[in-house]
Amino acid sequence: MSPLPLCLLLSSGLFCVGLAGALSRSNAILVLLGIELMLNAANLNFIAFWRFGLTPSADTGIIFVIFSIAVAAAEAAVGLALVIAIYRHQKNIRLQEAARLKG
Amino acid sequence: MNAVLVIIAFTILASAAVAMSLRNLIHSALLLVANWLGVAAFYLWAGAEFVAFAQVLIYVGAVSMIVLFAMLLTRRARADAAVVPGSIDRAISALAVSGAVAGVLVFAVLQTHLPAVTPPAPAATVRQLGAQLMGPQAAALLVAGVILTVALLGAVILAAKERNSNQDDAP
Amino acid sequence: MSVVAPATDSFLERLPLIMRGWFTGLFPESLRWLAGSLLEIIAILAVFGLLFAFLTLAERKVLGRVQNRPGPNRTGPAGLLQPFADGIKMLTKEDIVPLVADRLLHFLAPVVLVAFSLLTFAVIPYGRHLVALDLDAAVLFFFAAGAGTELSVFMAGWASHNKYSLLAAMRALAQLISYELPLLLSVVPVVMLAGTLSATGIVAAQGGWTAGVIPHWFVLRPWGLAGFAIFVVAALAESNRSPFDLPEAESELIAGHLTEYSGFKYALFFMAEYFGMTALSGMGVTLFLGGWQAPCAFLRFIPSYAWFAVKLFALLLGCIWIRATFPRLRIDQLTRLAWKFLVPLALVNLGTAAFWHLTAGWDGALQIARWALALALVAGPFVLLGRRLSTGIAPRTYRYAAS
Amino acid sequence: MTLSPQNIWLIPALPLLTAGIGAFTPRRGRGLAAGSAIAAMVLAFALSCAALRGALAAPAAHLVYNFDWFDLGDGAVRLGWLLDPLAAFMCVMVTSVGTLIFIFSLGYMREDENFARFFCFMSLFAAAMLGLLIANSLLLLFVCWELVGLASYLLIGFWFHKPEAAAAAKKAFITTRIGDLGLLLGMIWLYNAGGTLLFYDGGNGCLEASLLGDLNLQTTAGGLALTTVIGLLVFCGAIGKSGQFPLHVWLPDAMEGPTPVSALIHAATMVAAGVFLIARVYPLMTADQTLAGVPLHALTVVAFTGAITALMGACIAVAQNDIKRVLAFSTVSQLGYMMLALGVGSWMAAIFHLLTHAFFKALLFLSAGSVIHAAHHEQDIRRLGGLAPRMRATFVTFTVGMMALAGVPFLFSGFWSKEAILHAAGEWPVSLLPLGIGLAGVVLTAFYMTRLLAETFLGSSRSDSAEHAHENSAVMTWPLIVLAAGAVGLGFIGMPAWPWLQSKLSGEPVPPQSIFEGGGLMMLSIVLVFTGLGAGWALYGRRPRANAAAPDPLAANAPAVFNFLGARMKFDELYAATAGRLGQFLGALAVGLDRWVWGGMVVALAKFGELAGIIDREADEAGLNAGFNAVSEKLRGAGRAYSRAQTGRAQGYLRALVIAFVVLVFLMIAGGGG
Repeated sequence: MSPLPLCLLLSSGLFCVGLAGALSRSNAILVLLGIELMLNAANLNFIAFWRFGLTPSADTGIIFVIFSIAVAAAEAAVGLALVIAIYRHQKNIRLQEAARLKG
Repeated sequence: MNAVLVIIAFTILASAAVAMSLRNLIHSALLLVANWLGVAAFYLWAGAEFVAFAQVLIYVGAVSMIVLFAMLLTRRARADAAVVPGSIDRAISALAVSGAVAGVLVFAVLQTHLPAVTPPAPAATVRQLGAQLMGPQAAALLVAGVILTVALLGAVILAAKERNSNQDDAP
Repeated sequence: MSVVAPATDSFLERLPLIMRGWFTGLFPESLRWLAGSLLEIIAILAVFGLLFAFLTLAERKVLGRVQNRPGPNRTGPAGLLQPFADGIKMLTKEDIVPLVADRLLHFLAPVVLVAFSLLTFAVIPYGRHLVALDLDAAVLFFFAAGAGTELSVFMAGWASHNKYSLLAAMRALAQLISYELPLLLSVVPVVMLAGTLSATGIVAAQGGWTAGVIPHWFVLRPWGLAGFAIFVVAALAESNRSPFDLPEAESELIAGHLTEYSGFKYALFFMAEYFGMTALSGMGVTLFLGGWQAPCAFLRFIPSYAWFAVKLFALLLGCIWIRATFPRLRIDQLTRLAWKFLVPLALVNLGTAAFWHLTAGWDGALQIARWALALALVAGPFVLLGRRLSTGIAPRTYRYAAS
Repeated sequence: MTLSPQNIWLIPALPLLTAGIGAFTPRRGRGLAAGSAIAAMVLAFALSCAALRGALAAPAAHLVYNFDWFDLGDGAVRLGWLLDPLAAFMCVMVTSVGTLIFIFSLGYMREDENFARFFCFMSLFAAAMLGLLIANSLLLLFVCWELVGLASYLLIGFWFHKPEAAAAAKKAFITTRIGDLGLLLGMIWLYNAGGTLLFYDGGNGCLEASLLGDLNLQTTAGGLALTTVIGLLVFCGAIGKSGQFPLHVWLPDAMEGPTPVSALIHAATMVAAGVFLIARVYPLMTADQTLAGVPLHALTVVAFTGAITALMGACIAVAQNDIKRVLAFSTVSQLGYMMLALGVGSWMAAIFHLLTHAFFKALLFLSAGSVIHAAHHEQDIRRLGGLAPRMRATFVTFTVGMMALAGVPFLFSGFWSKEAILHAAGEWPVSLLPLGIGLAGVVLTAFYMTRLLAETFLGSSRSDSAEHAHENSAVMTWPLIVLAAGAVGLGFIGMPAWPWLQSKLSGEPVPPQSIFEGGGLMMLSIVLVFTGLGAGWALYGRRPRANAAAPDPLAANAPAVFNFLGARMKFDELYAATAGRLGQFLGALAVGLDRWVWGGMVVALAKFGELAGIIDREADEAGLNAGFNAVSEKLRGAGRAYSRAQTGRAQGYLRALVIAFVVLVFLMIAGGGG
């Protein structure tokens, strides 16, 4: 089996694991981490297509991954700041309880 | 070549799965660090050196730190250990949903006719990347910078709310 | 490493390659690469292991001299065997793990630390032909590997299940993260001016001499000088060296995240600290002090790795000297220094470097103007920020102590 | 000096710049914010005049400057500036009126602590409107359109500490958004069908004959021509922005903002945008006129909407007691006239009326503001009165504006533009109903304006705040005088005897006609005007009300009608009832389905997801409708029921999202897409 399908399967697996985590965990931080996993899965795809795609000469895949890593970092920072704000507000970080717009 | 890939894939998936199912937050966070290292290994395997190092630097160096900090700051006695009611249903439905997605994705991957040939590893030197980033992608680079700055400020503002000052230089 | 040394090099210069060729020659063709890499690994381990051992000794000696006492001088001639005695002591000590500790992480922390800090040695060019791993993005690799430190510090602090350890770990993390920024920012100008991330490339960019005596090291450029200063300060903080050694200082939170460590694990931490210091100094040499380049043209006959070693030792002794000289900072002064002084200075320095790069074409009177402007750009912010930094720090009031 | 099309972007850029400056000036920097804003407006005015000269040099031509915004796949999204008499005239109008309003605000907002913020928002408002005017692409126009909406939201809610102001801002935003939905759909459809959103692009723009010809060949459901449908969708946007009949509810509430804002919204910027939009895409709107056998022409809808709005606004205005609300509903009805003119095929008349109306409506609002400012924010005309001797300048200018609005013949601009509209309505082949409605509106307009004038300025002061009112400073009176001059003089550039404006707008010379040609209609309308004035005088002027508690003479005669009109024909209640019910229903539905999710069987999930898409779309509209409840008093029931569907649980949303995705993929595969 040529490596490209393997990579794609790997990334889809990672994506689904992250999705399951983001959907099932009650801890906001873990939900965020699940989303990070999904992002990483997307990056895996970019790299895989860059490497085994039809036009590897173009560096677009790598460029895109660089940007997505940057965005992921920003997302993590803001997300965790939000988690801390939630914690300060309701003294725990269960996402189910963070369902009110006004406190 | 594929053998290495399989090993990497196993590392990634296993660490991610275990991390997502552990009760101990810190452990799962550290496992996720392992997972990120695995992803970096994948990049290395695919020949994307720069991205791999960037991944390690940013995820293992920075993101994991923020995550651990947040965990310690929001840690309370049995905050997460207690099984909140309905979490079982949630887990089941989550598994079902992600299973469905997995089915769709795998189906798509297997259905699609992908190029079977493996082209020679393209050389993406840092110089090329720099030229790309500074040339055609300059606008995107600027935007990314702006996004990061704004995100940083926003995070500070969000997290530093109602902080009463100069408590920290008490002996 | 597969470079065949040009015949122009002196015998001493080629010596390592010759030895390596001989060693790998003992193996069949298919295994040579393996043998080669193994050899490099072993060499690095041996050299820096010994260096570590004698560095501890040197440190104690120098500190002793500074404090007007002899220092260790009993074990062996002039105490030369002291490090080995220490090693044996450490090995034979009981390894205590707290009952409630997270055993796995407690064990993992020092291992991870040592592993990562060893990785950093791979990309430093020790000589004209001596680099284990000549990466295209070597500098990035170096700092990426450095990122492991924070992780292990956190592991140690958390796994000990001891509130002092945890608090100290958080403080150590805060310190490491705050100083990671100026460290990287001080490196960026070098990368910018050298136009490459590869260590060998950066060293090559510092080759050449003006009038045969003034080397083209980056430290001799205005921006390089500022960058080097920032780099040294940040590196001291990154490697938990005095005056930034709060995380493990006995007087602060009882040795911090190392409280619950003893015996060999403690030795590992200790070793990793010195490895980190050595690696950072090596990187400093590579980035600013011209790597293995000789200071003067006529001194080229001395092999390159010797020059590298000389510069490295100079930096290390400098670190020890600083430790002996400066009092420890308070945690708030520490962070204040990082965020209000080093980071802005590093950013300004970036601008200076850009200016330097853009005005590369100037010469004659313009050349002088260029130097003057660049120096002003370096000195002005330093003075201003320094004044702002020193203002507002009132003598400390002990709020909770009966005074 | 003239301005070439590729530099025309300077006109909106200047106010935008000052908006930026204002955003970054601290509260103390009042002088900087206001000064820069006014300076920018004056400069923009000069530039607009230059642009107008350039445009008038070649009236028939559409000077465009197009450029690529960004590449999209193989094609590129293109934007551009457009300079033609229409845009130029509008720019001149907006900048001149805007400048005067800004100057007026100097005095009006003096006490306000958020002075700088106010001028920042005002500049943004003006900038968005100017950008909308010079846009040569429906996309760019849409962007500025939404910016106008945003700025109006910020300004109407400027005193957000007042709950009704906040509610009014939300109401304006959401109501116009409903219309914008139609505009967006129309835009997408147009792009899909025509492949370009540029108006004029050297022969293949979406307003040029070749493309419209192609579009005309296509028909959609019900035998409607594609151009008709797109035109109607675009018209939805205009309905929202210009406060036309179904969506006019936000316009009166917009009075909650500071009065200069109301002046800007009602005169120059916001409501004008809708009329301008239709005038801009007029070739598209008229494209289906050539088609035979289509069941409906877009313009017919426009005409009748306008007619209904005109009459309704006038009726409601009769029974309002808040000085600003009267003016607001008069705006609604005047906009109705403009739409009517557009609908009956004379867009020149519509623009003519838009320009004149801008001047005298700004005048009216500013002098009303002057009254309010002098009477310590007393807006109830029953408690005002007797201001004429105390506030000479305001009284005179207000009277001029009122005469112009009422269409008092020959001297005042409103008369000429209104005549032009009625004339066009009279020549409409389809139906004469709009003409009748328009004529009825004329009477009512004259009537309620007389009432307003009499109640406000004549008789005796009926509250001590009115007692102590005195004339405002020159910075507030001078803009009034200038505007009054405009309100008088502007009429003569478009009168039938010398149709300069029309000829310049249309680009080909319009033959001048004597006043007495079609004089019968004019005589009729003049008679009607004086009838209205007389009735108003008889009811309110002759015997001014004695005290604030005295009943309105009209209410005394026909209380039921008066109260119905006074309650603004109960539109808000109607919406609350209908939209509220819808919200409740959907809420219950969504709740039920949400329950299903917890049981995690893929089959059920798939079915849910299939519905989830529909429900989500419905729920969005319900969300918009729920906005109506939020602003009307009927928030409670429907709002809560709807919010039960919004669990606020991020994971639930994510789940729904993913399920919908899975289902979509399944549908694609089943549809043979895979």
